[in-house]
Amino acid sequence: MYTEKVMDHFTNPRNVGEIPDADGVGEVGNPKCGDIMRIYLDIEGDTIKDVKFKTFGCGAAVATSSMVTEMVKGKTITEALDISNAAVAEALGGLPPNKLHCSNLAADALHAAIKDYYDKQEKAKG
Amino acid sequence: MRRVYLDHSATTPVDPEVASLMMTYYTEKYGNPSSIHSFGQEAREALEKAREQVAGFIGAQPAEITFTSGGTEADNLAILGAAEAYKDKGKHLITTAVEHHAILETFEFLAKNGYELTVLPVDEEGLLSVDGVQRAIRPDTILLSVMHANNEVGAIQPVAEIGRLAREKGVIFHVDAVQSLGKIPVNVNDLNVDMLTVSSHKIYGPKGVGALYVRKGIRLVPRVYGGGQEKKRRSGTENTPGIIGFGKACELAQARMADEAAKLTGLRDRLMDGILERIDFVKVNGPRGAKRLPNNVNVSVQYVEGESLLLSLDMVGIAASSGSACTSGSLDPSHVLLAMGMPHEIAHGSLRFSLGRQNTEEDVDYVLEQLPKIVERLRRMSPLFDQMQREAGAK
Amino acid sequence: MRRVYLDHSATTPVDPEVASLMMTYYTEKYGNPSSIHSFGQEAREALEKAREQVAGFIGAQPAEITFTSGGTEADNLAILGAAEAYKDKGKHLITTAVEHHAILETFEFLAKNGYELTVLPVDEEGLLSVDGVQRAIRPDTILLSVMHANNEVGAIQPVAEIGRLAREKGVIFHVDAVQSLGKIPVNVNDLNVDMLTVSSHKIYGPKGVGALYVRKGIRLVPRVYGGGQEKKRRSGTENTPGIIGFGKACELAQARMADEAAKLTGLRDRLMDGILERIDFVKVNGPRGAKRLPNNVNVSVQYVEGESLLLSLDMVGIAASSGSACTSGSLDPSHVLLAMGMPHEIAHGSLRFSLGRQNTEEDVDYVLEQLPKIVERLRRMSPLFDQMQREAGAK
Ligand SMILES: Cc1ncc(COP(=O)(O)O)c(C=O)c1O
Ligand SMILES: Cc1ncc(COP(=O)(O)O)c(C=O)c1O
Ligand code: FES
Ligand code: FES
Repeated sequence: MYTEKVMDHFTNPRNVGEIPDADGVGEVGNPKCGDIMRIYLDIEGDTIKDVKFKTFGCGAAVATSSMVTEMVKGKTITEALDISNAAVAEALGGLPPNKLHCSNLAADALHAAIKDYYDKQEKAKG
Repeated sequence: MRRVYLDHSATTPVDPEVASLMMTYYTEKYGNPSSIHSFGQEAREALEKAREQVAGFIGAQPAEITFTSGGTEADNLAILGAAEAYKDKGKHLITTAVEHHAILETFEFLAKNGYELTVLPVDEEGLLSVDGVQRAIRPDTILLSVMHANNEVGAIQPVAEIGRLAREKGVIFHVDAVQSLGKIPVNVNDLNVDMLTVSSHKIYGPKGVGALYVRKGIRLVPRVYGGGQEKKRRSGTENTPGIIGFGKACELAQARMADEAAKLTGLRDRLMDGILERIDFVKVNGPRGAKRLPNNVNVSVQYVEGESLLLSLDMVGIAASSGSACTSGSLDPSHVLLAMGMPHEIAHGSLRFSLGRQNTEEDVDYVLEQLPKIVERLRRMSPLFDQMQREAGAK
Repeated sequence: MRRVYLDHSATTPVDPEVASLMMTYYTEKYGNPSSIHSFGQEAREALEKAREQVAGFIGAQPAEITFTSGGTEADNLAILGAAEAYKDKGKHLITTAVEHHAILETFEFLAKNGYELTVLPVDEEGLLSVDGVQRAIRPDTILLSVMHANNEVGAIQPVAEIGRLAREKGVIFHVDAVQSLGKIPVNVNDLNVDMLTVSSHKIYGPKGVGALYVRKGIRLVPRVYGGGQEKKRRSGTENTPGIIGFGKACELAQARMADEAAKLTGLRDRLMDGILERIDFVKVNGPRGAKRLPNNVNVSVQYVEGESLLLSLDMVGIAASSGSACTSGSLDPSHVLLAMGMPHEIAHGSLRFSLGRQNTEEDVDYVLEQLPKIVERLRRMSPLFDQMQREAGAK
């Protein structure tokens, strides 16, 4: 059902956890099946220094979370914003058709965390 | 790696004795039972013996058994065949919210095609109320279908009482006994049923074979047309090796049922109690004790998701199933758990272990050793568990 | 006693290689292909491999294959499913007088339920005229079904030409290829078909398994409701061991077909010519040469009755079949022979030998040794033969 890559990320998820006082936190729920994903970002200048996630969801949801954190670590915010749902699925060697929506969770949570970072910046500026 | 199969409600291995009997009919006694030569006649005899074995197991007459390609087809034949045959008497149908899809989807099809359907609710244990059935029956009700035991939570319905009621009111009563057969007594007379569905691959027989019991006198419009096999009720060259395997599986199940049920009940309770003891925030789904199938364990593990549990269990060799939205193609959680009033989040973390003939105490203990570690790992990953603990801490 | 099976058009033995593969899936890899654990996944993979094998054998895409419980169910699904799906486009249906009952009875059912049916005649060899098909097609014709090769007389229809015509006219074209598969090339593209029925137990696979090819884009309303297996076209737990056996049988047939067809053609002609040589008043039914299936021999032995012939042959170990009224439950002689314009008396004495993979020249010679004696014995008993001889003598 799942590719080896998916199973690898599911079994040994990278970057599980949370970042206390993260610069940006994004949480999204999957309206299709009711799953939840939260992503924490540690940002320095323009660069994502650290990233962690927590996910309540299926194998694909866990694997896409793990994958997306691996993909953005060390990247600039602009690069991170370019990561699409399809790119995450592709990086995992593909997902079963009825699980494609799960990859939305990962990219959406990432983008939500970046938005949260910008919102906090705005607020700090006053 | 140890492999522990705990998904016997999904399907069972074929008993070796059954399989080797089937082999003979695949490769040596392969005649078409409609042929008049000896190849055909030896197949015909074995087929009719199988009919006796299946009939004998459920207290029916052989002539009342129609073989089909499985439980699903038998359910379809019962519902669609009777609805069509009796449509002049009325167009009201009754079933329950916790039936298998083979029943529910079939009724839904009729509801979209000129019939009126009442779907009865169940209580939080998944059980039906006989009173509720009584109130639902109308003068134009022609057909009532209630499953004997539920495939997900193992709830055993008060089928005999409901059957008495149906008979009083002149309503045809169909029972899906796919999950109960071989685990608890199934007798068409004791249960007061008019039609009853059974399936071979749930009782250590081959897949692709089932049967519909139809009480003498009940009319059915067939669903498959052709050579007129099975007394015109179900055309198509008979799957003789499969049917013979099913017959043998019934014979074996009949001989072993009492012992097996006792053993399975012990394993069931050991597993259920063990899980409750070792893992926090776990809820048992379905009734406990005698109203539950001897081989069914169903629990909701809060704050984790079912498919992730299944995958993690599979990685240590344990095969189970889940009513989680993510494991079902449809992305809705189990309609059975929802009908029992369970919130989506909790249905999401449901886990079913269904025990079988080969399972041992060691199998159960292996699950009890592995499951807590898996739940812990997944909970560490879960934003919901976090949140719950923080909220608990804040209090 | 020597046992010679010559009824391969009724059913075939399962190839030992197929049977032993199936065993593995009955007793070891028994998972339900819908389950996400490894038991389920290994079954799923094998099931999808079988789909590729079946598709590959008929030049289709795997996604265009729907597995069913046999040829009869596939025929029903094709006809009833398409008639329902396209009823808004028209209600005229066309088939032929020599189809299998799985087709004819299904169309008859529709003809009684609001559809209009044209049944095309055949010539004295059992062959259809393409012109006749052309004339029958109307603007409201939605579906045309023609068998590839006839199960009784082996007549091979001009299916490719008819398919071209159907496509031109926008009529859905279904072909029953149950008898042709494995004997002559069957390719859904070469034959220009939209739907095509195949059955496993006619090609050394297990009984109770078949498939319907449905060209991408063609709509079908399902006939069985439930868990939504087979892309919602055919619900019910998949008969994985059976399907896997069917896949393997296709693979074997594909590899062996050319050689086997040559061998069978030789045996066929040896048997047919031998009978004509050794017995008087015998008539070959169906075409000779390339328009006949390589494995079919069908003769009418005048002045004797088919069932008596079959019983006598069976007593010396030879299994054959007959289109006699007495062998059919219905007491009407074969509708195929009648459609070919054969008088009742002659249809009565018809005899079909259908050759198979295991048959040898010795088998054929054994029949040629036994049959004349049997015919002689029965004719000595026959008042018709008497009469004929008296009348001949009188002349
Ligand atoms: C209660 C119930 N009814 C019907 C079925 C369908 O039977 P089958 O799998 O033989 O199609 C099943 C099993 O899948 C079942 O559990
Ligand atoms: C031409 C033809 N169509 C359909 C069928 C029915 O197939 P099955 O026996 O698999 O139901 C048969 C054989 O019985 C046949 O010969
Ligand atoms: S997150 Fe539920 S299906 Fe993937
Ligand atoms: S003579 Fe008995 S059935 Fe024909």
